[in-house]
Amino acid sequence: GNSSDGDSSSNVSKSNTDNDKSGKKVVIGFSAPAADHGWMGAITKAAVAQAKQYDDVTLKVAEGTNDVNLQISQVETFINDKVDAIVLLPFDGAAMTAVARKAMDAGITVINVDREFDSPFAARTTVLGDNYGMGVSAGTFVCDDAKGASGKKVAEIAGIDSLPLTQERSKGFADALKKCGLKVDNRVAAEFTVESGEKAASNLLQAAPKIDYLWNHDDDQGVGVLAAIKNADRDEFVMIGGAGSANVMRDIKSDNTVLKATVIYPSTQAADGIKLARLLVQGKSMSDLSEIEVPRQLKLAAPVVTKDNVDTYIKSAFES
Amino acid sequence: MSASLQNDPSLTTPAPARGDRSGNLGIARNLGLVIALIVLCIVGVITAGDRFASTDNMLTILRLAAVIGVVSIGMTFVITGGGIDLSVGAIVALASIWATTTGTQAMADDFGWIAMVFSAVLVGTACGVINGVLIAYGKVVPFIATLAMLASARGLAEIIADRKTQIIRNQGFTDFFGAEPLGIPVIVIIFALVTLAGWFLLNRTTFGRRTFAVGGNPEAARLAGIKVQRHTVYLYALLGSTCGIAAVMLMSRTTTGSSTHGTLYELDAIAAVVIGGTLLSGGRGTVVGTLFGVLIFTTLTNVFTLNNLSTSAQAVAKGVIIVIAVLLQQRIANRKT
Amino acid sequence: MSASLQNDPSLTTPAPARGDRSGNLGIARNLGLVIALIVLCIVGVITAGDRFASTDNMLTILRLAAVIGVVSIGMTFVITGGGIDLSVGAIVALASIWATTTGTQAMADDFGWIAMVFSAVLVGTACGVINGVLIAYGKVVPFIATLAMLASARGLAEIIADRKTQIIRNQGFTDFFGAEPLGIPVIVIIFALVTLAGWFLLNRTTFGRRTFAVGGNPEAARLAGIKVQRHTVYLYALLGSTCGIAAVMLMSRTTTGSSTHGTLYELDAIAAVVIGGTLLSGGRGTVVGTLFGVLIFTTLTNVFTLNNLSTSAQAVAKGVIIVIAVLLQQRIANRKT
Amino acid sequence: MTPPLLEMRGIVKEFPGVRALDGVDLVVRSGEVHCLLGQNGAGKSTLIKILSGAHGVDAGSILWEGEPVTFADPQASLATGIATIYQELDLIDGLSVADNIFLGHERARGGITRDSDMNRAARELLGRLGHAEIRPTREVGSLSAAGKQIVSMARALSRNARVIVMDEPSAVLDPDEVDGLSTVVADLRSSGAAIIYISHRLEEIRRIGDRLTVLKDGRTVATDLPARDTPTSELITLMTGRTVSSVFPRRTVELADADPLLSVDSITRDGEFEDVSFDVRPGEIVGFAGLVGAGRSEIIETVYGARRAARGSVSVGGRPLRNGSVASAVNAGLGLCPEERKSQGLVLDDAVYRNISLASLARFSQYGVSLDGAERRAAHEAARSVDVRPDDPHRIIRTLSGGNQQKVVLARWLLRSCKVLLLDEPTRGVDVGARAEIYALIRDLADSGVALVIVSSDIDEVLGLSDRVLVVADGRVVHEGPSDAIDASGVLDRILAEHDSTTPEQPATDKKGNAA
Ligand SMILES: Nc1ncnc2c1ncn2[C@@H]1O[C@H](COP(=O)(O)OP(=O)(O)OP(=O)(O)O)[C@@H](O)[C@H]1O
Ligand SMILES: Nc1ncnc2c1ncn2[C@@H]1O[C@H](COP(=O)(O)OP(=O)(O)OP(=O)(O)O)[C@@H](O)[C@H]1O
Ligand SMILES: [Mg+2]
Ligand SMILES: [Mg+2]
Repeated sequence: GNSSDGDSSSNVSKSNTDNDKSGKKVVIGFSAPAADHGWMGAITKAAVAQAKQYDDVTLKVAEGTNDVNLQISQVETFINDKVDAIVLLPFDGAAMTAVARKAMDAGITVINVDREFDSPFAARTTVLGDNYGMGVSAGTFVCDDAKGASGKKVAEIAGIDSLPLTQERSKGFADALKKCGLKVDNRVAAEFTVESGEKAASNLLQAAPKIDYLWNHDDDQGVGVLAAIKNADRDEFVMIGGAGSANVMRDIKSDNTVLKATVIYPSTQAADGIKLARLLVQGKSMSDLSEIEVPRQLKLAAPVVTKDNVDTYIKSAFES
Repeated sequence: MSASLQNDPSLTTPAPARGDRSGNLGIARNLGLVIALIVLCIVGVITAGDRFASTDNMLTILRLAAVIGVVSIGMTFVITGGGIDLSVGAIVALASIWATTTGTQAMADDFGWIAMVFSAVLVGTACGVINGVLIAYGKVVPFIATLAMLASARGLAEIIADRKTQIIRNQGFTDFFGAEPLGIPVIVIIFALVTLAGWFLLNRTTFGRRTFAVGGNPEAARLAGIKVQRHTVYLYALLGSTCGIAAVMLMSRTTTGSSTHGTLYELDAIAAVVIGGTLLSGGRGTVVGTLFGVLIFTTLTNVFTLNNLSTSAQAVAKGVIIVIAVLLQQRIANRKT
Repeated sequence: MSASLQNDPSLTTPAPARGDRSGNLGIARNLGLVIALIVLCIVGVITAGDRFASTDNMLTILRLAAVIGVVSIGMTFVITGGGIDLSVGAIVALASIWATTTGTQAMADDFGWIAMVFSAVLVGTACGVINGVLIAYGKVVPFIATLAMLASARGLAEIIADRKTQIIRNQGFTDFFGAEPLGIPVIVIIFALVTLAGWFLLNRTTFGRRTFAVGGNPEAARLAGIKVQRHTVYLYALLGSTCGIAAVMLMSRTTTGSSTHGTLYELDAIAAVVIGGTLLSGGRGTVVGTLFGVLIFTTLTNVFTLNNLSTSAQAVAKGVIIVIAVLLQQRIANRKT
Repeated sequence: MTPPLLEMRGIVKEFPGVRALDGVDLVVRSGEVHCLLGQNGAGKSTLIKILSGAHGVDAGSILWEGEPVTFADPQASLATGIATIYQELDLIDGLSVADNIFLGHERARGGITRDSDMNRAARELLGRLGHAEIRPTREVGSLSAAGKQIVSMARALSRNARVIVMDEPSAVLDPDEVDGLSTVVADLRSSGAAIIYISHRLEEIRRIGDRLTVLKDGRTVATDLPARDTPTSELITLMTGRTVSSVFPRRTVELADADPLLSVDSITRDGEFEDVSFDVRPGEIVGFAGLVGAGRSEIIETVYGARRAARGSVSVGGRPLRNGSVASAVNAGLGLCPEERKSQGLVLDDAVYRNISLASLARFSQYGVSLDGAERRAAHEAARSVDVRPDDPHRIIRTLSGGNQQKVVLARWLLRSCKVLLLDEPTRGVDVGARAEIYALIRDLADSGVALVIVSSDIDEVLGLSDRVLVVADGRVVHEGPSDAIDASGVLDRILAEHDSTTPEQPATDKKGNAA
């Protein structure tokens, strides 16, 4: 993310329908975990940028936090403020369910983003990235590339291990590998940050003298992983990224690193959340669909980006 | 003299409240905090008007303060006793997990939700005892002993929960702690009770007196016939049990137990205690001060949220405000003496 | 007696090495650490064989130790001087961001990469000075002052970087710090130099002697005609500059500057220093001990990863091992006296 | 005539709550030993702290050779040529003896210390003080009070100042050491330096001093008195405003020959003391005489369980105590008034009454809830009985004068009604008037059936108070007998005899040395 002007407006989408015409004023509260890594930072930025597109939307952004207790009180504050809608990316979906329900009961439209509540009544609509799917996509890519050759060594650098989403990604990856008789030989967890990626990778590369495939859950920590790979000058394997940052897409495009592909995990989820919140409050529908009502759940796909299709995705990629 | 603040505070700082009783000094000490809090509230009203001043918002602040508040009260004892505990957050996590395992919840279905409360407090106390024994008898530096507990407890919590968030099914539990008799949330009531009990224990009982002595001059306490080591264990056990209570409160708030609960509580709690006027070097502590410390921090966050500042800006502002508050307090206390 | 360990160690613990000079005690003190490290290595060899014993792996361990190591050396001075600094991680982040802004990088293109190094160290030192002044002259408790700096510095870093990871384009920079003269990575060499300098400064100069005095008994130091406040500022400035150096090393490792760099360095550094035998209450500190402390922690993680343990298991094991190591050390030190 | 070397005029110092100095004048000429007298809390230490730049001054002026000077900080004073030995030892435990001596003016080239240089110089200074046995590389923390006192003196000498201030240097020293001290002071004087000397021991002042100034309640009540031939009674009246009979109260009730209450059976701690046995009957006072470092403190600390005995046993009323357990000693009714008030006795940042009641908390509580009123009243009572000044139970100990702090420690143990009371240097730094009252109290305790053990470096005090005296030298009891059958010189002879029979170097010190 060197280019400071590479701002997130590239992530703002228009539906070129009368839906974008301004309507009744909408106050939306937004709360997300601490932006302690690139993707989460991008999420917030995209949401803010999206809201700026509409002159009828006022967005209240609460302090990003990893303390559920604090995030709950932020939602409580939104309820006190009687906002029209809340776009909520919970630090922990289950933990935020109760308060989200309270908001719904108070007649506020709650949009659940990325980390799912454990009750259908807690949100009007849920926008999800497909974490399990991410793992599957990465695993399938490996299988296809390995062309059935067995005995390939596969390594994995996960994100924050204590998050459910990390568990899902790893599960998807393992399941997909199983299909072609491969398994994860070495696994380390980082913290989604460049530094932690570098640390974890340096140790991993020692632990595994020879690797054929390496999946790294997050492209921001991936910058560190690549640095570590360079420090250890290793290049005998193919690396797959995750989330799909602009840096990584450029690397894939230029094709001069071990990084050959990345699995997109949309950083526009919150932005979409804002869009939907506005539509719902204004009683509009998603005119792109024949369905009149905004659907209850959107699961965004987790496509694999390679040299061949990078150009189609690079413009919507986030600057980590 | 930084050093002196660590070793021999009274050389630079005006003697802070030894107990909350000790006459004008005590007031002078807390006066700074009171003013800081009032200023904060004024800012809140100016910037957010009724959105800040509303009863709902006040209750929101108190609810937020309750959990970390209970931990901070316990922390006040340990720090006054000359120790420190970095493992509080991890203990909260472990307790919340332990109290929400399928096993415990099954028990709760038979014996009522009290079983969950019981096991949470029990686990918390147990961890505290381990800390205390390592420190008092094993002579491990508190910082290291509790750092080790921090790592172990969280790790254990993750293993037990298999990193899954454990949802509480027991309706009785959520109903009881979710209730709001006379419009006051139960967890706020718990916070109030714990604070009162803490104040009484520290300022009106021999236990409290021993705590001051042990923190102020352990050797003198020992020669005066106080069982310093045993008392140290009690102090950490006490903190552990407050962590257990905090875990229960957090469980009721989130309707879950999770290995990620209580992240960074150690910093928040210690900060609240120290800003309250308790000395990290031990021998002086004030429960009332801690209460103010907690309220100041939570109100700060609340005011920020109401004015939706960007997260980064909030961080910067927070830092600056803390320093200003403390400097202000210094001046006032100095004037008073 | 936890308390006594906080207040007056010599009552309970065998007087630890004041400097690394002071005879057999010094050795006894570090002997525990040496043994702990050796045991770790043996475990490493048994469980991971050549994967552990290889030169590559040794270099990996040293590379990992280097960054936090440099910070820990600086931290040794502040803690020996009776202070504490929670803001080191944030300072590293801010320095790394500052040194990699498009502005600085443009400068680097004109004046060479030294411009980046220079600005990183400058920013670090500046932050340190602010800490020092707040603590020494503003009389803000070190814990609070540096906690505020932690919040502000990270927030500022995020604002400057707009939360983006700033990639270093300057080839000269990456080449220089990436180099490995005689197979030894430059950053490892830097670590070695900083350690040597630190040892010399603490044990062979009046500055070091006064650091012990200021930490051990600030009032006595003042009466002896030492400018305690100014010295305190120097100590935090020193730590700040080492943070700047660490930032440069981290930048070269990751080829980036980021507001997330240095997360939780405060805990790691303090832990390394304390386990090394420096007293949190000030007055006694050892650079060699800190070096061992850092190596032990890094080797631990390395061995874990080689055996690819789950993160949770690692946490639990880490906690247990730390305690055992310290207890072991206690016994040895006690036997020696 | 040339102006006096140093002149302090109308010095005023206010502390929150007290006016410590209220217009004090002091004139010191070069080549004289000027003694400063006054009750505890009179303002002596405060005055010299102002002179040394440790405290700022609220009003008044300081003239140096007639020129007005201001001492903003200790440096200024040191630079002018004033070195101070403070009453509360001001050394850094973690640093070596040499480092402490040269702290602030280290021998260094370009910031790099020259340790061998400093060690040599330190050895030479300590030699001058007759304590060559204290090794310059030894950690100061491992020295006893006396050892530290010596080091502080060496440090003052190292500054070769023109005025050397000594605030109660002899408080922790025994007669032997005091002789050494007086010779040192003599050469200093003859070398043209001026010495300001503070002490509560009048006989000492007669020996060492030339002129004296008396302070009372922060005012100069008399100055320019000849130190040698001003009658004691006059001095005491000047200081206290009343007449005090400093003679030791004779016992009134006859000592019943009951079974021993405390019996110590051949306890030993290697390197400190060997095979010490003694009994104390109810109502009896047993005194321990000896030179500093003899190990008397170690002995009674071991009896109290604060140190674990290697061999031997202690029993109270026939029931043996658990070795190394203060708790069991306290339960059996023992009390120890420790030697070092700061490190072992006081919670400095706590109030006077809370310090006094610390050992009796159980007595002032019901079901663990403290009965604050009763506690404060009783503590205040005890404080009055030993005459703690100012008479304010809420004062923070740190703000009390040295002697008054000592009284607080003593009061703690008078309040706790013990069956056996061990007193280590009970009157260290206490002024003449208060001392007499304390002697009376001790006597009353004994008469009421309490068994007492008293350790003191003031041999007359030991002999005067106790029924039986044990003379300790190098950790061995070299004499035991009724105290009226021996006099001070007799005690010293016994000790010296012991010393001659052993090596000249203090064995105790030597052992400590190896330990450090
Ligand atoms: N830091 C302080 N704060 C408040 N009061 C103080 C402080 N230092 C001394 N005082 C008060 O000043 C008065 C004089 O104290 P000072 O120590 O000078 O007495 P002193 O003559 O040295 O007594 P002693 O013979 O016991 O040493 C005492 O009443 C004491 O309580
Ligand atoms: N003047 C001194 N120089 C060096 N070391 C000393 C000196 N005085 C005491 N020590 C050390 O301290 C130890 C105990 O001394 P301490 O003063 O407690 O003995 P003591 O007989 O109780 O003397 P007192 O109670 O009169 O101070 C001795 O074993 C000795 O090693
Ligand atoms: Mg005095
Ligand atoms: Mg003694």
